[in-house]
Amino acid sequence: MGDPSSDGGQVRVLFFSGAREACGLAEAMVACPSGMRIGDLLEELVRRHAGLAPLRGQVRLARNGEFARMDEGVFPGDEVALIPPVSGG
Amino acid sequence: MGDPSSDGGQVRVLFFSGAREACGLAEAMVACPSGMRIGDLLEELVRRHAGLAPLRGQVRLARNGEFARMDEGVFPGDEVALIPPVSGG
Amino acid sequence: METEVEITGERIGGGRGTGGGGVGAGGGAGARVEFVGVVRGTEGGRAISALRYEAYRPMAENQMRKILLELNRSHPCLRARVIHRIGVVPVGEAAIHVSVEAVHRAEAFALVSVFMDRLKEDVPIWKAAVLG
Amino acid sequence: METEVEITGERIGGGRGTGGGGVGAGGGAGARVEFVGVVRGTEGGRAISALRYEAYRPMAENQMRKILLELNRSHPCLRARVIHRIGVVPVGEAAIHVSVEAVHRAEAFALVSVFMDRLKEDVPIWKAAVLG
Repeated sequence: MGDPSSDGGQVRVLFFSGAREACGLAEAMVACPSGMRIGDLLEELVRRHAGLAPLRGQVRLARNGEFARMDEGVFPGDEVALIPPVSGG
Repeated sequence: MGDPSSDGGQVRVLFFSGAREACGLAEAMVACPSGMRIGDLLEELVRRHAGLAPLRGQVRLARNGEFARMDEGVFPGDEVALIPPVSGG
Repeated sequence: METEVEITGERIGGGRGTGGGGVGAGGGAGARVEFVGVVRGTEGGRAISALRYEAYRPMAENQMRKILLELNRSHPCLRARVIHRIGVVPVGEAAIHVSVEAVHRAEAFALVSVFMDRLKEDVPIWKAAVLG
Repeated sequence: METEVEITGERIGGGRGTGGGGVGAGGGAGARVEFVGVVRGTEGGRAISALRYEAYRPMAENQMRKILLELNRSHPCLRARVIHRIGVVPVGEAAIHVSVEAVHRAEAFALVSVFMDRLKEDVPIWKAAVLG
């Protein structure tokens, strides 16, 4: 992760549960320009997949397996996941 | 229980745990005069078995398998148990 | 609530692993909470080899049943099962096993936990250390 | 505290009775508390035949481990084991099994109970109804 040479400057985005259903796919590669933050990535995803808009207030994002703040940077090679409200157990 | 003809006007008293150790026996038959209360029976037992005196403040009594108040009546044929502080589980 | 209460001189259960063997539950239950109380190697700071339990048996069984039904009023559950072993229980073996099923977990947790508190106050069972 | 966390596609445990099979505990433990979460026949008022669980697997396992260790600071326990099943879990079968051993019961009850609350907030596992 974090090596732009191997990923073409992209992040892998994983969609789970309601987020997957809302945009009809389980994962996507998204360009990751320098200085991008998690919140910017979410806005970009909502632009691409209008179905995600209603989830915007509930969804949390994880970067490389940890919950991430919206102002946290995101970097080429990262794995970002959209985490709708969970319901395990 | 409660039929004087079969028990000679006595109650059966059971001693458990520390109460058994204090008086060196597991059970006894004790005369049960008319009007006797649970508290009277306890006093009678302490008179007979001085070792019970230190337990007097902690011991509870059960009459016929239910915790009994000190002012509750006790009747020939009853089974009374001395219940020191319990420690199950 | 269905209740099943037993005082036994036999060893509780078969295996000794940490995993529960039966992991489903009866009809309607969404949660099962189990408590196992195990004899530890020390009692009041002294090393012991076992605890010896005695019970005023019929009263102890009745009290356990009464306490379960009383607690069920505030923590409604579907099934409760208690087995308490008496006699000599060696270190590492179970003295008590409580299993409660409920629709939702909160009631099952509450019932098992409060039952254990009440057991240690109001059920005529006693233990004594058996020294090494 | 030793922890063991597993997400599995396999059925949890063997039997289906209410009794735990393993009723001893590892060294030093005086208490074992187990929680089994079972799929109920209704979800949001509708009859269902199963729940389908999905997980963001590595993150879910890490989160469970982190939560256990975090809770262990306030409720010190000896061992904690969590198995969460994913895929289709039929009604009556276990979706999760949590087993915690501690020196005393209060810590084990608290850890299991709070862990379940935290699981339902912060562990990336989702369920969806499978209708009859």
